Amino acid sequence: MLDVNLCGVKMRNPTMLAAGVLGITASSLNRVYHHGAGAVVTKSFSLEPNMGYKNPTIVEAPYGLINAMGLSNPGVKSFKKELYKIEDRIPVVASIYGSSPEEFVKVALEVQDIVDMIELNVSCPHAMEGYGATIGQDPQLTFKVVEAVKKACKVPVAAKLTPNVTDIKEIALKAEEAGCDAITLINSLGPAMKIDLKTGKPILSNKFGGLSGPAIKPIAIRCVYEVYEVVEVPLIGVGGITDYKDVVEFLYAGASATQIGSAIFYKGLGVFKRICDDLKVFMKREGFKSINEMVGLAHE
Amino acid sequence: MLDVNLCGVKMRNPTMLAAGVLGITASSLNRVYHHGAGAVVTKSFSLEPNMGYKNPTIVEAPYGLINAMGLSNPGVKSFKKELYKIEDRIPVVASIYGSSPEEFVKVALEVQDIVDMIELNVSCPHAMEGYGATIGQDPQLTFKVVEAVKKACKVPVAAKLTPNVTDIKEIALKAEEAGCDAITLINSLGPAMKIDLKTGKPILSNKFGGLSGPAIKPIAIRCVYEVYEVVEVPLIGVGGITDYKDVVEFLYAGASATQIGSAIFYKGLGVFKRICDDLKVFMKREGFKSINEMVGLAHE
Amino acid sequence: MHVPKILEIKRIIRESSDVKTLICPWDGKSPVPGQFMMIWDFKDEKPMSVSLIDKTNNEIGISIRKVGPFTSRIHKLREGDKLGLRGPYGRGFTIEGHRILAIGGGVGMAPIAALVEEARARDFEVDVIVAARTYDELLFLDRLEKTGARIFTCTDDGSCGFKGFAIDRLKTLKETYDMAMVCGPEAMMKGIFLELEKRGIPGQFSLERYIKCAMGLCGHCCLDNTGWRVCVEGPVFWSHELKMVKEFGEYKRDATGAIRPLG
Amino acid sequence: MHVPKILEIKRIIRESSDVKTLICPWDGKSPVPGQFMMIWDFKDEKPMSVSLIDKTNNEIGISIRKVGPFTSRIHKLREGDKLGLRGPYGRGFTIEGHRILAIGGGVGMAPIAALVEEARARDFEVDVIVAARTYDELLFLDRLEKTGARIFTCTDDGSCGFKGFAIDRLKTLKETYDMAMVCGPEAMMKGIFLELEKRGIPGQFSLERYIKCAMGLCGHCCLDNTGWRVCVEGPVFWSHELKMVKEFGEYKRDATGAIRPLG
Repeated sequence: MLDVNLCGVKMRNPTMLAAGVLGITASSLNRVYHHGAGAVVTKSFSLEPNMGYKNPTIVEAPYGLINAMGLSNPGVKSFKKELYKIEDRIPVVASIYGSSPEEFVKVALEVQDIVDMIELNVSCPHAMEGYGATIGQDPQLTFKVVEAVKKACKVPVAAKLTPNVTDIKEIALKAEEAGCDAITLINSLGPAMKIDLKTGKPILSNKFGGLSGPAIKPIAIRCVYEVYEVVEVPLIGVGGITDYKDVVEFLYAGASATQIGSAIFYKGLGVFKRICDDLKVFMKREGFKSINEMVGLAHE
Repeated sequence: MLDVNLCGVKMRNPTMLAAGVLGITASSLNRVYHHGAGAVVTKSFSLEPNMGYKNPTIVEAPYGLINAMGLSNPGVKSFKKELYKIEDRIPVVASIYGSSPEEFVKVALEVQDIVDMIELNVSCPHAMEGYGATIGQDPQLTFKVVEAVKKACKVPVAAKLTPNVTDIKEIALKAEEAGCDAITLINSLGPAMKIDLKTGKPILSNKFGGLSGPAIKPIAIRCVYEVYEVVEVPLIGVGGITDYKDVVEFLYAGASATQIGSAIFYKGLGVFKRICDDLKVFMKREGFKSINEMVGLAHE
Repeated sequence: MHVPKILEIKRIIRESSDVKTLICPWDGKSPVPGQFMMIWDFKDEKPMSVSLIDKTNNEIGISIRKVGPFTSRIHKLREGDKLGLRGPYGRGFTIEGHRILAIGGGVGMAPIAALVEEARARDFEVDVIVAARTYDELLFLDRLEKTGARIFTCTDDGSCGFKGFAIDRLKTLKETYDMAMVCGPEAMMKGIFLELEKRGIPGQFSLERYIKCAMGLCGHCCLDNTGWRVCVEGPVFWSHELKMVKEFGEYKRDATGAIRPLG
Repeated sequence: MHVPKILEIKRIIRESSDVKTLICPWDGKSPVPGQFMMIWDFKDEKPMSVSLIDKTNNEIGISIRKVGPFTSRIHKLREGDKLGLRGPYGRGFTIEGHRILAIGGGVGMAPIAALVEEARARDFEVDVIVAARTYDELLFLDRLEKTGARIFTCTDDGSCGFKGFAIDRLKTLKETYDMAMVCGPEAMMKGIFLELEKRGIPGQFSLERYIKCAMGLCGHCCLDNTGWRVCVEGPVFWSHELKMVKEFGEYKRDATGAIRPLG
């Protein structure tokens, strides 16, 4: 009843672990799957190792979290070893990043045989200049990255977009035109900032970070709704999901699957199973037989 | 101790009533002043009367409100009568909107003699096509509107900007280049959306609305901080303020004054006086003698 | 959370040729008589006062007169159809004093019916003037009779009870009251306000204004000259407050915020 | 809210040539021995375990050994200087069993000191092995003596008490214990873990890993093969859990997430 087929990737339910959360080791990804996630997305990794930013890298905000981890990862060579240790039955999405189409392609080629899908992080709002949102805020750069990876790879490719643009539809259309198989909406919002009152200092070492959690859900829902009206490819909804109602809202807005991150902080790892259990009850009560029936219902 | 001189407009404290809230009648504006606001901003008005959108025009979100009032106002001719009824001693900022530089100028000329400042609404995220954020998301249009009003008017002019752009610094710089005397940051975030689960319908009649309230404060703080580093004109900070700590955070980020809207829902009209009382205690404790000393402290 | 709750209409009562009461389940905060709910029919959303508060069965009733496109759509709904409700909003009636006079004109009887039931349940002595244009339009007489309140009907055409307006009926009542509670057309309420002032009886009056947010923010329902918000400080105002409300009985504002004299 | 609280350092205690304890006021949630705090010096933020929990005076103490740039900066701070603290985080020690053996090596004595004080205050019978390289580096002996716990010091160079490692001292103790609680270098803990297993004594061990968020999200501190987060499921793990932690005593991960064998 809850199963989803996303670009040929079969998931037992529509709740995926979002990129950047508990995704740096195979053990952790296996564990999240065993807590109920339908699929897991790795932490974004790149060609070379990256230490990320100094702490503080996270601070809480009203109904949200502001983080600037800084894309820390051991580099693709090292990360491949982790990927091999993920259990076979788990649908794995590799989140990758780089500063040029070539870099993206190199990383993608390294791992495409051992993952089910690739998600392009062209949207991290606290990335170094030239990475993350710097790409995804530019339709042409987005196009080039997606096109290059699509040409080079045989696995499905999702583009994860940033909401921090004047018109997300424009970027989504470019990503689709470049051939992406799915679009993930949205990366964290902002950037956002928290200043300490006693010292007058921005708390995060990077000053700015991405806002996630329930605070951003109304923005994420709008992005999914808006993009659903202009593209054909399936959408993966993410941003502020903490319960089954949020998942339903994303499905209605037009998402074919969803991702969950910050809710692990708010609700614990049981959040995946809880959402799926509640979702089943909801679907029975409302007479839905499959997730698919619910996708895009908010559109006339 | 709390007094502020904003482009020559003298305010008894740095808490202004934000545009769009309790600003449609003189009685209401007078009342808000008597509840402690340092200055009041009117509801945005235009050349012709506007009914606004059908209800629902507001819905609550986690730690925020999503609204799409639709810029309802009785038109400048009728609104002038209200402006005359505002008590003399109250610093009044007229928020105005239009779809062209000429329209902005016409409205501004009608009222400039009876207000202390004009705030240009080029940022409403739920305005009709051609109005509000449609202007403020385009640096050139923003420039033209600000320039036209500045050339025509003798009162100080603030441009209120939308955070819903790829780079708010770019827009702020254009507004400054066009001669604005101050910049108000930020209008509501998004647009945002809430879908009802029982019916699958977007709740707001306009589907999309602007997100305000504590949820957006981390974004507003970042916008003020970022823009403070590139412009010279004073900034007015707005977005999610509900207590004195929020005001201090905005001042540290670089705002010379602040505006308060949604907090009237969360805390009641007493919020202005409460913030000012607490702010005074904070300033004494931390050794500040004037608001001005606190402005921009978060910058190295 | 101020989000409409989607509910199924449990029962519909036809009260008169143009007034229906919709009964909905309600497990939210229980309204006080005089408070209002925002009713969303998925096309528009309007404030409606609560005419029935059944705490035993967790039900509330909303009585709606067919006057325009919104209310016509509501009148077409059937039992089992869905509606969105949020609220309750505003300040309702404060039931105080030993002898209470309640006055309702037309569909203004809606909050008055809820009020009389609550006041009688709490054993207040209540007289009610039920006013309407004609006999068929007198509302809630059955429910009122059950409460044991003393009922004075009056109709413009004399088809039931006293012939004339509520104000005329009031003038013939020589009893003294500690408190009057009134809802009806504003012109009627203004007259009653003046008469009550003359007789030194404090009154509470339920006002109607154009309401968008109902959350005290948009400012559309603010009253001159006090700036009070009908959706927060009202909709029920006391006589001593109304003395400061210059627009009472004079004008209200339309959807744009422009002033419209009362018709 | 998980936001650093900015506090003034009330007192600084020099515990040894390279360890200082900073005492700060703390009116937040009281830590359990074994839990840690995130310490922000306005340049960087690191996890540090709590060495003193004074619920009477609302104070906590953090003991820090000078080992790198961050801890060197901390060592330069003076009383009255500010620090940012958030926490407490993680799962601490569970004080259970009749006779408890506590073992601390080097600055690993920090949580052990807090633990012994709490266990003795609750009248548990406690033996402590205090281990260090040399006499000067034996920590918290005064505090421990005040608790009435039985103290076994041991130093690598024999300058105080038993000459040798904590594991050697443990082997000479023939007493039986219901529970052991251990904190120190991981190689030391691994040896003690094996010895305790042999003797059938359940143990609790405080692990240290690279921690960024401390809120269970970033995943940097996850252990192989269980995926447990040191910041949430740890830092204290029980013997039966550690049997499943393949990396215990073998390797940890650096700031990039890459595997580094234990030195």
